[in-house]
Amino acid sequence: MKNLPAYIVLLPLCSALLSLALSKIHKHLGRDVVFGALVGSLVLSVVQLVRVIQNGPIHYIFGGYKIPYGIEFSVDTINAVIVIMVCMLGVLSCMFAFNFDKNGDALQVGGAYTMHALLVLGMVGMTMTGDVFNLYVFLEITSLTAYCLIAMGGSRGIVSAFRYLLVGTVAATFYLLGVGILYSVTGTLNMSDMAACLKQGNNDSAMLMAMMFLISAFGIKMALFPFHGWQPSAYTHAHTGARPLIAGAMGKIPAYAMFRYLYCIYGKDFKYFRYVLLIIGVISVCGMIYGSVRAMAQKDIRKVLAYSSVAQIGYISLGFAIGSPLALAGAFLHMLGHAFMKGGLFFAAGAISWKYGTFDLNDFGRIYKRMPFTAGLLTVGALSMIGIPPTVGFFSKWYLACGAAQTHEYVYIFVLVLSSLLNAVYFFKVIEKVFVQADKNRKPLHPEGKGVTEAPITIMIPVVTCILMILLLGVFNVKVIDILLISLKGVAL
Amino acid sequence: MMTQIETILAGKGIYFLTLLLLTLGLYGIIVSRNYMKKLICMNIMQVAVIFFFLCFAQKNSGTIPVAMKHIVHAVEYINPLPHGLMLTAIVVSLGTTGVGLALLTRIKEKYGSIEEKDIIEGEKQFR
Amino acid sequence: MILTALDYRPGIIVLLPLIASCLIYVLGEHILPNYREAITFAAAFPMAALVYSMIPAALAGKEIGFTLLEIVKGVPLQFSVDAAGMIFACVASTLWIVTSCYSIGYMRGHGEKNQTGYYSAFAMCLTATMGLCFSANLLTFFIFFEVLTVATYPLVVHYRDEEGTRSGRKYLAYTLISGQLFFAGIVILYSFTGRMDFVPGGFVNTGDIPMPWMLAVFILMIGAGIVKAGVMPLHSWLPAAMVAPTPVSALLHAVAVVKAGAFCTLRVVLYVFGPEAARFCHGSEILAWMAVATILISSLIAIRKDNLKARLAFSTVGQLSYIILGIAILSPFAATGALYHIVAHAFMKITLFMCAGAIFVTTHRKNISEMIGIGRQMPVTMTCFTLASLAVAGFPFFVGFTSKANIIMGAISMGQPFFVATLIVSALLALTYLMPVVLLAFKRDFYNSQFPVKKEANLPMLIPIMITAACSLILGVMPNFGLHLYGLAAMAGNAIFGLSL
Amino acid sequence: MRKVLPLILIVICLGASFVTLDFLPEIGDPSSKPNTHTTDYYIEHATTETNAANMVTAVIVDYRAFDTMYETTVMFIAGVAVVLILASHPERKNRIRFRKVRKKESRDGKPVYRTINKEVVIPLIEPMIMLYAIYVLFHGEISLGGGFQAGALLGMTYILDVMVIPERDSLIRLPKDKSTALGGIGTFIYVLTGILCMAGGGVFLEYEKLPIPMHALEKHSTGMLLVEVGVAICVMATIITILNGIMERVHFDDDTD
Repeated sequence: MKNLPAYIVLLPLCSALLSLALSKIHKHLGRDVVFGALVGSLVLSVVQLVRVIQNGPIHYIFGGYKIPYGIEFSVDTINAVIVIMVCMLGVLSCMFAFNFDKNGDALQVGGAYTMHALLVLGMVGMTMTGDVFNLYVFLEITSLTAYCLIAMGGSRGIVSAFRYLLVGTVAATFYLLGVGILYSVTGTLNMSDMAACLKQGNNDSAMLMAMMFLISAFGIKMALFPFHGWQPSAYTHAHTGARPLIAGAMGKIPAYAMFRYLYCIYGKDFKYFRYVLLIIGVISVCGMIYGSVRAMAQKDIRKVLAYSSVAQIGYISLGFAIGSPLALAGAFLHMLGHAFMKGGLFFAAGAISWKYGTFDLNDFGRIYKRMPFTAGLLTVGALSMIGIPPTVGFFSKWYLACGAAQTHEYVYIFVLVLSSLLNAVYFFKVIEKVFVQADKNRKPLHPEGKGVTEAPITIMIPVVTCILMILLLGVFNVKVIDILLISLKGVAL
Repeated sequence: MMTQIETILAGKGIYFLTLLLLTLGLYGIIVSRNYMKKLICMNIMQVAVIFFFLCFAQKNSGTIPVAMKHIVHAVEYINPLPHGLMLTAIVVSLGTTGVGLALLTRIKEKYGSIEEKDIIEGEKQFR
Repeated sequence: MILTALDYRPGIIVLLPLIASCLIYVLGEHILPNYREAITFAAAFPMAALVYSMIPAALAGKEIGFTLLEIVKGVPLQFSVDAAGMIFACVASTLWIVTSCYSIGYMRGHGEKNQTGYYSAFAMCLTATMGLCFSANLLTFFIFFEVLTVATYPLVVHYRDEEGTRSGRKYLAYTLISGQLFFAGIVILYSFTGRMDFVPGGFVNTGDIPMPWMLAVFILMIGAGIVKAGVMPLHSWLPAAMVAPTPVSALLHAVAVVKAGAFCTLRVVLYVFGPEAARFCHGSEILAWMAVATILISSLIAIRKDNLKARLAFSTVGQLSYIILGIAILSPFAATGALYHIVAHAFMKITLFMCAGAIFVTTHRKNISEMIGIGRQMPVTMTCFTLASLAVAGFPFFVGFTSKANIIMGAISMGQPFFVATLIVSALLALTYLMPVVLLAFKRDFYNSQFPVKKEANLPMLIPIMITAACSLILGVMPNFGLHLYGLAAMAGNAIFGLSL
Repeated sequence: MRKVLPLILIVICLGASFVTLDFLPEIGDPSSKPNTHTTDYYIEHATTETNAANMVTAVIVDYRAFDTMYETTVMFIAGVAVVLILASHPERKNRIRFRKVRKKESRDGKPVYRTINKEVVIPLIEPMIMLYAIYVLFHGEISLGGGFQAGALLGMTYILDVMVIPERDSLIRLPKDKSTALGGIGTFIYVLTGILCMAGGGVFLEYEKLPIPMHALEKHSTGMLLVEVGVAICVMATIITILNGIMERVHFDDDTD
């Protein structure tokens, strides 16, 4: 069991590599293997979390070399939790994607699931790795698979993917530049070693410069406010089967990486730390408001959700900007919660488009009569986005606000309030459409056969799981926060 | 004065050049209206960073990092690590460029052009 | 709150309507309406019984309840029973039965659509209300407060039409904004004091929070309460919500929502800040003057309304401000009166609304000017209406008198003659806007022309009306009848101000 | 405006880079941090620990082999992505057609010898390139070379084969579905090497624990070789895949035909 972290990344990797070969045997064999591997990763990641809680952080060094020389996976409670989140969303969206691969040939089906598994792998790897350059490689795996999955969404998908490719490569280049600067003053690539080296030397200006590059790199990748330009069209036009995963998890992982740099590598001893936090705080606040305002004007549910992601990512980075343990825990809780909210809302949107082939909000009139669970998910997800208890959105907001109050940054509390009110404006619009607006004549694309009243079981499982996760994460948030705080205590302000 | 400039240029001038290359690439990405040109500029950026990394590997009077019997000191070999890293970076940039070109091919097919304004115009016909 | 005895009854009480709500939502369309309504009653009767069973303990001053789990770091989700919560719980659980019964008559008599959603959301409102009653700390309270906000929304937009949508939006705008500000207030308060639990007499010391902040927090926190209670500059959602079916209005105005607002104000002012801190930061003065203004202005507006439900709505706005005023006077008598007015107003106003609904279902008339002579057709209904109107005006031997007398005594004891005058004037105004309805209804000249035959509403509607009208009379004569509600109110009032009985 | 703003950006960046010059190490300074902190270890221990004279190879396929595994995966992804974006359902008019090689059999009745006869030369060159590729592959850890280069060379032979003489059937046919699968399998060989190490009781990619009866240093060499073979296959397959991808086209759901 000592190879646990390795197994978690190897399972999806192997399944992805063999998926195309297996697809030649049978069209769906590759996809089933990928699904099985993702489930395996999920189980293992849960085991890993249990072990991390019991025995403390895991440091797994590939090749068995000493620490700054080999590549290390360092798993503490925070990233163990995030890995579970990614794997879970990966499994759910893989299951969900079963319904959207009907008219591809073996190559396309196998290729799509290859990309799917590799996207999960890239995100898991980015979360667990303890090596700055390894992070870059995983970042590129994540990006390349994402470009491909977005491009598979159709004619607008390719343009969105191309724009994302340009911007994403700029981000990767900036990241590499930041790493280069840090490498030039420390000579190491291992994160913990780098943190130790940076504490010794007087490298403040180099660190500040690197941090500027890193913030813009991760800002682009997580679609933080001034860098979000690629995001709405990419989320909107991605392949329907992959959209929940892309929108749900992809923005969070660079955010976690940013946290890693801010708090684990730089730490509070960094001379300009306050200024950096202030910058992040300001852009998060702008993003929270801007994203919500833009989301109000949209008529396409995908666009609404995409712009709302711009706002919600702001919550996470706001937590980083506040920096007290509770606020950081709140940011991570929001990361987990938002993955299921946004993923879930895209599951719901996907379910509706599976059934009626539409994403237009105006076609959603009283859809709850035909699809009660989907409507339930839309409602629960929307309430969670606004921050109504007992959904997880409220509790993450609570911790963020408490953290802000602890550090006496009351402005942030009011920004949170304002942002959730703005969220309410457009999410209640969605709820209004779903429950109140008059019925439109919608023709189901798929006949309602026996047993299939709402959508096939592979769509319903993700939908119901997301509802449950939003509520359970909300009600039992203290357990999550306790787990997160084990690792956060050492690094927070 | 001149000698000062000379030492700075000799010691650190190359960084200036790589950063110049980087900013040129960035400028190109922002300014050019042709997607192919954007892709080329993106490549320029990547190359700039690769140069930037390789600068750290240089050692005065160092030789290539292949172990030889008569050279024993670490000082005499140049730094192998950035070279290894940049091999990865090159492969990544190759992959990115490949995907980008494939996308461009498709865009050209779909929209009949790779000029930004034509594409924006063409996007309206798809949902 | 420090609990003296572990008791899971509050939790079960909260859980019952929640289960009912979920069952109705999931099964509602697939089972017969009779079974659906049976679910409601299956939850309502045991719930009421459980609430009543806790009265002895509450009267004995025992703090019973339990901690469910830690809902956020450092703050538990805790339920406990105290006198003030008990009063509200008694009222809500009793009136749920009554309103459910009435709803059946109304909904069927009127052939409404979306009944499943209606009953489901109704039960959800009761969950939230019961949670509010038994919350032992601010966060638990806030959670149920927000649930109530959301659960009421489907009721407001019940008709799914243009107007309903518009008032739904208005309702949400008011309640969500105030709710979020409440949230901010709680967070800031928590960061300063580190405490959350309700204590009779409050836990905020005057030195805990620097002065400008203290007032700001006070205003943020009472904001949510006074919006829900419809205090004047923030009342306009309430008349707009009148588009909903009458049982909903009855619920909104008499049982759950507005009372929750008043109860919220009570908890914040008297159980969080406490009389001293509230007086210290001048928050109570602001609150009192707002209430006074509301009482007078709303009564004046009510006189001019022709639509019966609108008139009653403005009457509600005024009556709720009695409670707010009672709280803001900060004296034991006034607090007792305010608490008892929750009971009083519930019974009076629900009678009036149900009468209005009965008239609407039977004759399809909404406006007072069309109801001249209706007393002939519906004598029982109109008699009940008369009783309730007198109670609202505060006639002796009616339930409204007891509470108002207490508030007036409180105002006198605090040396506030203006408040006393306001209360008396408003009683007269109440007579002015309610008596014409009664007088017109029994106008003999029109008996035969418009309403020739005697035709009451159906029984499920009539019986609740009679019960509540009878209650408002009986409780006026014997304030402690049955549930010892007055005793509870007095207990709460004394506990807040640290007096022993 | 569109041109001015970026210009300002450039000026700012260049200004910032002047500041940057301040703390970056001097070029060629042997005592700078990146040249000492970890590098010394690599240089001093590469030969003794990994049995590879080429330190760059030692770094990329032994010390940081995990990175290289994903680097190979990136290649594989690029190949699959190109195929997914471009492949299948060729639209006739959009297919890239290679110009028909006009056979200049003769001019004025005489054979033309002015250019090299491709049909003769290519079959001659191809085996040599392949041989060279294999040499590069097997000598990667000793001298300059490695899997990437070998794979590129192997792919090159295929490209030469297909592009220069498109009419002729090449030695091996690798249509896109096979070549993508092959790319996956190539990378899988790499992964399998690591898994074998785990099977031998070590951590992932700990070559010393390979379950084969060998000397520790020899195990390192064997591990590296296996890994390089995997890389070479993947790179070759990817190059072929990209070629295949360019030659055919994808069918999207909203395509008109």
